[in-house]
Amino acid sequence: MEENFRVKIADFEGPLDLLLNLIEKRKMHISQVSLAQVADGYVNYLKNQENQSMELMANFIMVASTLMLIKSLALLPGLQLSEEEKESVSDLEDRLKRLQRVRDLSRHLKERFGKDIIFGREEGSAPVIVFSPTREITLPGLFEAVKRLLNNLPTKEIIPQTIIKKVISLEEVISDLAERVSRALKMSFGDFVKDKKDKVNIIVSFLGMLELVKQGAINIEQKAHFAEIEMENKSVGVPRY
Amino acid sequence: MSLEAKIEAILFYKAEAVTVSQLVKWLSVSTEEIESSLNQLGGNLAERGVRIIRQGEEVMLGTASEAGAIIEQITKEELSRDLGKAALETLTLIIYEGPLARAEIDYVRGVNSSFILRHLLVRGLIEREIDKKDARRFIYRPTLDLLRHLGIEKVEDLPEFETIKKQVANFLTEQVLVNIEQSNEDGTEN
Amino acid sequence: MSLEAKIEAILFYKAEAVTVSQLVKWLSVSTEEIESSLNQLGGNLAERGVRIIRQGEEVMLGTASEAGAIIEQITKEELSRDLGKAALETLTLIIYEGPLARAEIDYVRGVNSSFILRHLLVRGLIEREIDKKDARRFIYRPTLDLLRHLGIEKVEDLPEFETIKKQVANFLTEQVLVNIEQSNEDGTEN
Repeated sequence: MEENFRVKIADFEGPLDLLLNLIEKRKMHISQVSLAQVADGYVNYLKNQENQSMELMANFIMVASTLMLIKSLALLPGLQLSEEEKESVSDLEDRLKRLQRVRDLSRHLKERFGKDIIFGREEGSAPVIVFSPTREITLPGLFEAVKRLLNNLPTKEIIPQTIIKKVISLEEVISDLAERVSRALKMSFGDFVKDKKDKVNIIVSFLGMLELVKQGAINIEQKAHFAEIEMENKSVGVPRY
Repeated sequence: MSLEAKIEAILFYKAEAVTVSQLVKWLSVSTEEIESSLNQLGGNLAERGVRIIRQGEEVMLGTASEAGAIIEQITKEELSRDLGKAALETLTLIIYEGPLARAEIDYVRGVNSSFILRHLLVRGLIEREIDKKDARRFIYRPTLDLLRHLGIEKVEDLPEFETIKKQVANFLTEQVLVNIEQSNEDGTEN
Repeated sequence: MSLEAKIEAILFYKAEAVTVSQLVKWLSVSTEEIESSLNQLGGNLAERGVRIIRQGEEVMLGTASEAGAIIEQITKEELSRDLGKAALETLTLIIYEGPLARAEIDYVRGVNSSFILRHLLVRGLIEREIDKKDARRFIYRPTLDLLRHLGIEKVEDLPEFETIKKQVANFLTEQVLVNIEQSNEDGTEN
């Protein structure tokens, strides 16, 4: 997806759909390895979305945080994950596999739906009409029923508070993860993202940093700020992120 | 699939009698073939719950006469049973807001209403007619019998008629917006 | 008249879904007798123009799917053929893994499914009922109308159905805990 930044988020049905597409595009199986590989593509994709609703982005960002875990783990096998983190990693894998299976199976429905329809009897084959009211049908009874009906009218969906809370705590997750990575690497991530308000940008920065580690571009002995590390390295140059 | 089975399917589907020449046309076979398959079908159905009824050129399927008593009993029982919450709500919607098309009723209730509408029709509580604005669909309204039963002359006499009508009407005009969201979610084919 | 023939007559007459317990009541026989007669009837209709369609407790008669093209010629009904990707996936989940609560559908699809579920409910392709295991939420399952549109007489007629059901059953025993957590967190149903 890196090749096409103009693809809109609305073209995908949520984060799992996007991830599955990224993996299938590369003809890979669902695994931690393939997930780590498509993590950058996924986050890049998120970065190029504008004017999206909070709820929509929240779903995507939650998955992004799990992808960061997976990528960190792929690059730093020694990184300790909490039980909850381990679970979110295997959870993501399971959900993708299930979604993939559903998608494969859905072709059976697609092939059949509306093709050889089974018909019930034609309308109008109803029995003879006899006026037969019931004792429920009184003015007060009907008034009660219409009140109930009005109460049950669907309302616009409100974003569940839990999702918002999870997204807000994402920053903590990142800084916590960054701290653990940097302890391992003896460097600081905090200053690097201090002027970045956008959560997606923080994720991008983090993945960028991991990428630099992978490419051996960061001098892990250095205790300075990220910017200085970056300048020290001529081969990689300024991160594209 | 045998010609006999095809004829059976058509006769089952059609609510009214079908002529032999209609069958000839729909199935693109000769009158003789239709006649012989009808004979065969008649023979095969002889012991069953559904039989062929033939009058001159016209054929139809009907229940076996031996089942008459049980069917009468079921009809009576069905008609004496209470409507239940869902049917009562649908009826109320039609009284307050009618005439309404089925799509509108389904939309307000959030579920498919075809069975309930059929039931209300059979009980003579509502009636339907072809929608003048869209000839492909029916609109449903309360019967005069129902209004009389309620002791009112016109729907405007219902409690809080104006207020309630307005609330539902507001909801229905919002329909466009919600439907767009639905089709966005539903409409992406790849 | 045999019990089988009586059932056939009732199903023909009602022209809509009837539950096994309704048949038990109307015919004053045991559930086992109804089930065995339904089986017999199903077997006898296997090669005919009319078939039994069954989903859970509900049965109805319908034309053979092989006759679909013929009936289409003569029907005035508006046929629905279009299913978007979201609708297809949600229906697949509900058929192969259902009945399912919304939280579980959301979990697998990774998005909020309330609009698509509502859309499918209104189209009559799924129905919902209160979850017996958790009265605060609904579970969704396929309707006879969905089977009709797929041209199948029962869900088991779908390819890979048994295999997947088994896989899901095995998987579910492992997943129960996760799902309960999930629904506790996001379980707001509207």
